[in-house]
Order: sequence, then C-alpha cells, then structure tokens
Amino acid sequence: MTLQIDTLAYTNRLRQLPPEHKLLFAIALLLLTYCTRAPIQLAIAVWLSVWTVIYAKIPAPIYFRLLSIPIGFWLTSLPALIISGVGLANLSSVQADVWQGAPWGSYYLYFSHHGIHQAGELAARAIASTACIYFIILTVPFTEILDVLRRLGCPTLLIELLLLMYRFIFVLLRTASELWTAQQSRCGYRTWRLWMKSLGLLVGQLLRRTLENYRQVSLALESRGFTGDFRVCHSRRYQPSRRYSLEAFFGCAFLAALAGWQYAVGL
Amino acid sequence: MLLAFEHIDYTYPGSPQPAVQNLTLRLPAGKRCVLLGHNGCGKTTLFLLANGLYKPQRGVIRWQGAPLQYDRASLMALRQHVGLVFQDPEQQLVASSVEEDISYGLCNLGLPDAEVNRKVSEAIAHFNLSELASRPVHHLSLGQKKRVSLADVMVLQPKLLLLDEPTAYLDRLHTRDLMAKLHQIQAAGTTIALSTHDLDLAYCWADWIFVLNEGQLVLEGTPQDVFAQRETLEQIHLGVPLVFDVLDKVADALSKDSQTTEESARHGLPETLRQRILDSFRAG
Amino acid sequence: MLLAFEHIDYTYPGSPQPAVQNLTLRLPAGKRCVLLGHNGCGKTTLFLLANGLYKPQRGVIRWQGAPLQYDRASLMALRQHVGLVFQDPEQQLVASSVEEDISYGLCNLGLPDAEVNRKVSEAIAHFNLSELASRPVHHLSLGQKKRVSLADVMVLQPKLLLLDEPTAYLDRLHTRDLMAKLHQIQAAGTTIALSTHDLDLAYCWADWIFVLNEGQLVLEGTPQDVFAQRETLEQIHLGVPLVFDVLDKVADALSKDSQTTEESARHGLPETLRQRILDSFRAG
Amino acid sequence: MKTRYRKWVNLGLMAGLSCYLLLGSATPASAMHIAEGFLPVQWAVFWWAVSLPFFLVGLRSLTRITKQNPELKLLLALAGAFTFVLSALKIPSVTGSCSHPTGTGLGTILFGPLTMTVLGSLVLVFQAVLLAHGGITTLGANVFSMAIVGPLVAYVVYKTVMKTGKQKLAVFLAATLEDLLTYLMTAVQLALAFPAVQGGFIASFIKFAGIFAITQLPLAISEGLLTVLVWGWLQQY
Repeated sequence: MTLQIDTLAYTNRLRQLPPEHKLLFAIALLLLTYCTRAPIQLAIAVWLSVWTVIYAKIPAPIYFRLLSIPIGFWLTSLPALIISGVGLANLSSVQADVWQGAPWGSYYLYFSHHGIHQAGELAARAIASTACIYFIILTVPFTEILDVLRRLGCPTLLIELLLLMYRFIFVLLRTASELWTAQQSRCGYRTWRLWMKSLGLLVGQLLRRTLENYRQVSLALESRGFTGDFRVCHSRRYQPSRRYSLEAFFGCAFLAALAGWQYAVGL
Repeated sequence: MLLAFEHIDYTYPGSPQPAVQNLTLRLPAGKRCVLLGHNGCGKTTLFLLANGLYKPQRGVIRWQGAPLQYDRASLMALRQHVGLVFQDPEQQLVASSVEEDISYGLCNLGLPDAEVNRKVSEAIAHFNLSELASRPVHHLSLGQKKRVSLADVMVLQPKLLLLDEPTAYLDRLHTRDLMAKLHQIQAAGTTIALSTHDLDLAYCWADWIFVLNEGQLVLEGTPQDVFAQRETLEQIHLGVPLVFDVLDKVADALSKDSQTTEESARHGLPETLRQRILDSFRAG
Repeated sequence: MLLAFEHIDYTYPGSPQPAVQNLTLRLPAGKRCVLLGHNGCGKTTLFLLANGLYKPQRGVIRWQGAPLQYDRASLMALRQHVGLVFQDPEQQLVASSVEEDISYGLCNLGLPDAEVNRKVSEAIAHFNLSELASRPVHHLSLGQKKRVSLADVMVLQPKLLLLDEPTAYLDRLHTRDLMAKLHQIQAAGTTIALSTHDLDLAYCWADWIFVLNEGQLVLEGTPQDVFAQRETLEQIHLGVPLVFDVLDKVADALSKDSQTTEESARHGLPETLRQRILDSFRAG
Repeated sequence: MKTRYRKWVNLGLMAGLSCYLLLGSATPASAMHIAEGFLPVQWAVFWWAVSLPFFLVGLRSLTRITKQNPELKLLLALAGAFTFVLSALKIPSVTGSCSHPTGTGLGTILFGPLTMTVLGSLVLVFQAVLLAHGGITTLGANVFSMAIVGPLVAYVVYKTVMKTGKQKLAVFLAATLEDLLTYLMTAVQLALAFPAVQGGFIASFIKFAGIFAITQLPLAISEGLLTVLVWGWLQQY
C-alpha cells in the first residue's frame, strides 16, 4: 500500500526545486492569509492551486478530493456557526442578528447574521491556508522537510524519531494492508460483528509483528555500527528555477502590497 | 471454462505503468495450471483480480461464464468457490492458534459452531496438523505455516484453488510434500492454478502452462509445447527448465565426443531417448 | 583462516534445543564459501555470531587468529571488517531514501560529510543505483531493496562479506544479476560466505561448501566432493543438485537403451563426459 | 410575495441540508482533527503555546531515557508508526458508517501517557503531512485534545477502574472515554474560537458538542470494543 500524497510528493514536477524555496513560499503565503481578508485569501487559494495543479502537475481530481476534507469539516460545523437559539422572551435582544427564524417550543431558532458572516470568513481562510499546506505536502517529500528541520537545528531526538517513524509507517502499513486483503479473501468484514472481530485480529497481529520487527531491526542496526544516533547524509541536487522564483517573489510582493493598501484604506 | 479473463487492464493507483494489460486468459476446469513469469509480471495481480479483491479497470472476468459482480453478497459467493493461498503465509495467518486460524473462514460464513468444529477437525486430520492444532501460529516453521495456510483455504472446499508462489523459499523436502498434497487435492476434483518462477517445478507438475511477461500473456500450452519455444523464453530472460539445458549439453557433448560411435556422433542423443528422459521427470 | 569458529554452542534464550552445537568451522580467505542447509539449521545464527551480535555460550570465535572481544570498540572494528547482509532487506534499510540509507553506516564511523558523500556516490554508481538514489526506500521492489542492502554493506569495504539467503524470493533474472555482482566483489578481493538451501546455486557458485544440519557441521569440501556424498545428503533430506539427478537419469537411460553401442551400454555415460558436462554448469 | 420567498428559503434549506448530510457523512474520518485554517490567529497561537510545554517535557524525559538506552528510540518509533497505522484503519461505527479509530487509548495503555503525548504529536504531524488530516496552524489545538487530554483521560480511567480488578471494563472505558473527552475538547476549542452572540461560549459549546456527538459517540463505543478485542488477543498471546 502506498500513500497517495507521499507518492505525489516524490513524483511531482516541482520536485527538483530546493525545498527551502517551496517551504518559504508557502509559509509566506500562510502568514499573508492570516493577515488579510476574504478577497485576498481567495486570490491566494486560486494562485496556489495553479501552482499545485498546473506547475506541479498534481492531478486535479486528487487535489479537489483532498480539498473536500476541510470543506467537509466546515460543513460539519456550519450548523453550529449559523444556527442560534434564544428563549422567546429574549427575542427582542437579538432581533438585529436574526436573518430567518421560526419558533420551536419555548425557543426561537434562527439563522444568525453574525454567524453567516463568520462562516463565510472562516471558509475563505480555511481554503486559503489549506491550499498553502497542500502545496507543501504535495510538492515537498517528507525526507526533504526533515532535512530542512535538521539544518534548522531541531532537537536530535525529534528528528531521529520522525526519520524512523516515517520508514516504519510504510513497513507496517504494508503489513496491515496485506493482512486486510487476505482477510477479505477469506470472507472477513462481512457484518459489523465480523468486521470488529477481523479488525481485532489484524491489530493484534500488527502489534506482534511490530515487536518482532523491533528485535530484527535492532540486530540489523547493531551490525551496521549503531552508535546511539541516527545520522544520515545526502547530497543536494536541486535546481533552483529563476522563472518560478520570480513569479513567487513578485506575486507575494503584489499580494502584500494589496493587503497593505487594504489596511490603509481601512477595508 | 472455469474462470476467464477477457481483455483485462489493471493499474495500481499511483503506479505509472499497468500491472496487467489487455490480458485474455482462460483457466480450464480440472487441469493443473501454472502461471510462469518473473517477479512483477502480474501473476499476483491476476490472482487478486480472480478473487474479486481488485476490480479491473477494463475488461470482464467470468466465473463459470457469468461476469463477476462486485456487490458484497456476490463477492462472498465467489470467494467461497475461488480459494486463494497467498505467497507469504505470514500475510494469511491472522489468528493466534492453528485451530482458530482454520476456523476463521468458516466462522465468517456464519456456519453454526458445531459444524465449524467438525470441519476444522476434519481439515486438521486431513492435513496432518493434529500435533500443531493448539500451537500458536508464530511458533511454526515456514513449511508448517504453508501447510496451515493451505488448510485454511481448503476447509472452505473451493472449486478453484489459486496458489501464489506456493514453493517460494521452501526447501526441497517441503516442496515435495506440498506438491504431493496438491496432486491429491486435484485428484479429488479441485482445479488448481499456481504461479511460480521455478521452471523445473512448472515442468514437473503442470498440465497447462501460461507464460506471463510485463502484464501480458506471452505463451500458453502444454509444458512440452511451451518449453519448445526456447527462443521466446530466452528473450524474456526466463530460459528453459534445467532438464532441457542438461540434455542439450549431453547431446552436445555426445556428438563432439570422438570416443562414441557413429550413431551417437550423428544424432547426439536419440530423440526417443530424450523424450523418455524428459518424461521421467514429469511423474512428479 | 579469516574467521574460525571453534566448538561453538549457542542456545536462544527460552529455546529447548541449541541452535548451534559444538560447531567448528573455518572460513578460508579469498574463497567463495556457501553454507548449505535447511531452514532452521543454524545458518543465520552462525552469521549473527560471526558479526558479534550474539555471544557464544561456549567456544571461541577467531577473526584473523585473534579471539573476538565483546566491548564496544572491538565490536565496531569487527563489524567494519565483517559485513552482514540480512535476509529481509526490510529490516536492514532504516533511512527513508536510498542515498541516506547507504550513508548510514559511513556516518556511524564518524567520517566527515564530504567523504561520506563521495563514498556514497561511488557506491551508487557501482551498484547501478543512480536512478534510485533519491527515491524513498518504500517505493523500491524487492530486487532493488536487495541491491541497496548489499550496497549498504559494501560501502564500508569489509574484508569478509556474509549474506544470509541472498536469493530468497528473487526470480532467476535477479538471482543471476546478484550472483554476477558477488563474483565481481569476490574478484576485487573480498571473501564471501553466503547461506542458502538452493543446491543448484551452491553447485554453480561455490568454491567451498559447508553442509549444516541441526546446528552441526555435517560435511565440507569442494562442490564436487560434497555432492559426491549422495547418501549423507539424502539422509538429511537435502539431496543433490538437479544437474546430478538429470545426469544420473541420462546415464541410466543410455545404459538401458539397446539401440546404443556396446561402450555406452557398459558405462551409461563415460566419466570424462559426465565431468565435462558437470563443469560446464560451474562457470555461471 | 412573502410566501413565495418562504418557499425558496425552504427549498434552499432542504438542498443545503441534503448536501450537508451527504458531504458530512463522507468525511467523518477527520472529524476529530480541526482542519487547517479553522482557528483565528490568537487561538491558534494560544493552543500552540499550551501544548508546547507538555510536548517538550515529554521529549526531555524521552531524551533522558534514550541517552541511557539508545535502542529504545527504535521501539518508540515503531510504537508511533503502529499508532499511525492504527488510525489509518477503517473501523465501522455502530451506526453503520465507517471512520478511523484514534488508537490513543490502546497506545496509552501499552506505552504510558507521557510517551503517548510525544508519539501522539508526531502521529498528528504525519497525519497532517501524509493524509491531509488536520493542519499545521491547528496542530497545537489538535495536539492538546488528542495527545494531551486523550492519553491523560485514558490513563486516569484505566488506573482507577483497574483498582476494582475488572480489566476488560478498564480497557473499554479508557478507550471510550478517551475518545469522548477528545471530541468534547475539540468542541470546547471551537466554541472558544466561535462563541455565540447570544449565550456565548456555553451556547456554542452545546451546539458543537451536539453535532460531533452524532458521529463520535458511536465511534467511541466501537473503538472501546475494538480495544477490548485487541486486549483479549494480547492476553492470549
């Protein structure tokens, strides 16, 4: 089993750009997202989607399916944001906030103006910042993020744990998906009860394999001269692109200027 | 035809090239079929497709003439008829004891406990597992695990038994035992198809051989016919069984050897003799 | 002698019987050694002992004449000289990209980054891994992982290379590539010892064969000498390489064949001819 | 005119509701993770600031332990990877829909709460990077609810109920309550960030908690049962 996002991160068209450039670009836009309002946020979302889908050649269906995750979360929380209730007695105090509403028992349920406004703002911010994060996770492989963190001086243990976890995740994920397939082939997961039973067996086996793996991997590490640290090296063979750097720089500058102008005129 | 693949395409998500491409292949009932090919030629994918675990992106798979349906109930029915033994028994064995593991498939069919127990103890007797029955699975040797994984599937009495590289990594003794067991299963009326990259095994055991390369069917036929296509087999770096190689070398040596008589010098090795030797390996 | 085991006993904690028992075995320098035996005969344990990963409960292991010391510094030195490639590459590869993984052993030696990078890129070129260098380990196929795990160890330039079942689960094509690579490594001056239960592989490749059974050394010698001991090998259910089997059948058939001449009928297959044919399989 | 307008509103509402149910049920997978960009800047920073000390304390204690025994790093990484894979499995909730377990309950019982805080945080990082669940700005908030509150609850519940000697009950309650408290914490975080005009934090909390209860309550029970099953398997092993 492979993880789609991880695979794309290694095969996208912007892979050869230095990871620092991509990270800096996306983080700058993320900060900008948090300082501005809906119109600029939407512009950021669209511009980054162009980078991700057109420049990095991430297939659009995959990208938009991923975008449905924050949208789904937004929809889930939407009722809580826009629907409000108030005792009929206090109705007059919120009259200004009511857009549409109906009495329900001794309560009055209504769509709140404030809530709708808030939900709209939230949607723009969520989409824009999600686009920033997706640009990172879809174009920068995790190993390269790790390399950047290493050079930024993150605690060694943290880096080592992330390095090893990343490797083991794929080992265990493969085991889990193999077990899952084999169970399917023997008619498991047919009913809720069987599903729970099969899943219980799978998790138990997975844990046993994990411990077995531990013994074997620690032998292999010893044999490779384990010193107590996990240090690895890699040569850097990135090719910065002037065309992309220029677009990123001037785009960011333009958006920042726009944001400044917005503040100045007090929008 | 028991199972037929018709113009099947399958590409794994995220993979640039297809694992199986425009593949048409028919498994005849009652035969001992072997799928031959390198690692990654699409053998495993084919079996997973046959078991309804993957759905082809193009083409139709037919079980006894009817195209596969991918709803839950049809898949259950299919998987009862088509048993799949995975290459790595580690992948297949999930429960903690041998007995429990054999009962897993039966329990999933929703059979009453008494019947499950009866069938499990039959299978245990049939596969000589009585000594291992209550042993935890992870204490077994590879050969024993393979035997359990075969019992796991056979307890469901499938009509077609698929085995993915059943002899991979087994030593010779265990391989011989396994093949004998498969002979017995086939004699009792189950059609068997196994995949391997062991040419000698294929030659010894098969009635009918399919040669796969890069997701496509390259050759099919009786072992004699298939291995006569030496050139094609060399082209896909598969070669021919060792027996053929040795016999060719013997013939070569005999014809070069000045000490031998006129006749040997002319023919190398007489054709009838060659056939007889080749056949002696087919007994199994 | 490069590495010598003298009267070694080793029992795994919690196991009723010893994995290795009173074993004396000497690996000669510069040879291609093969340890032959069934699964569980003690081959893996022997390699783990040789690498100082386990400490024998009795007996002495000598590296170039000096008994092994089990303090950290001596073990580090030993493991630089004795490289061990594990059977399952999944266990050996720890870093996330191929390049990083190859660098791991070098980084452990505390070499400066520039030298590490130089050696890594040499190894990448030498093992034809350039295309894979920046690929994550989990995207590789089994054959590629095996190649990386060999590069991992060879980058440290060991004097003795131990390989535990290097051809397990590999198909013929990958096996041939791997064996060619090992030939090259041995020719460059590294002694190699590998374990397998593949008799044909052992016959084709080895200079010197050790046959292990139940933790004990049963036979040792040149392939010709070892496989001449047919009876002993059959007793431990190992058998002889297929080539021997085929030639015996040929001889048998020739001697029975009334059409052939007097001479053939007497000898079956002349001894010189038999030798010549057997030798022809040793080249590869 | 007025009735016509009403009709349109009703129609719109119906369409909105069905759309909501459709999309909402399709993505309960990440319902526990507050998505990227959801928290206003002050709250994002606040939760980062709250979680970071817990994480650092956990990391320091692990650093100390691994200094003495470096091989433990391997075990820790494997435990973390195990938790990640657990949370990527599909678990059927009692209502019939599918979701993912958090795995924190089982992890805490096996590895202890402090270790789980560090591992849980790393798992959240991987979920954000490899599965696009959660996010970086909301990582602080998610870490607080899933890797600090969750393990703590699981640990306290497990230890308390274990005193009565009912092991299975202890495991079940630990996993279930851990799930529930995690989602209540998420509701608290969202309510703090988006208080209602009328009724403020409390009203908002009731609304968020009510919504999440639909998906999370059945899931919590399922996860509790699953953890008991796994526990039984482990006892046998």
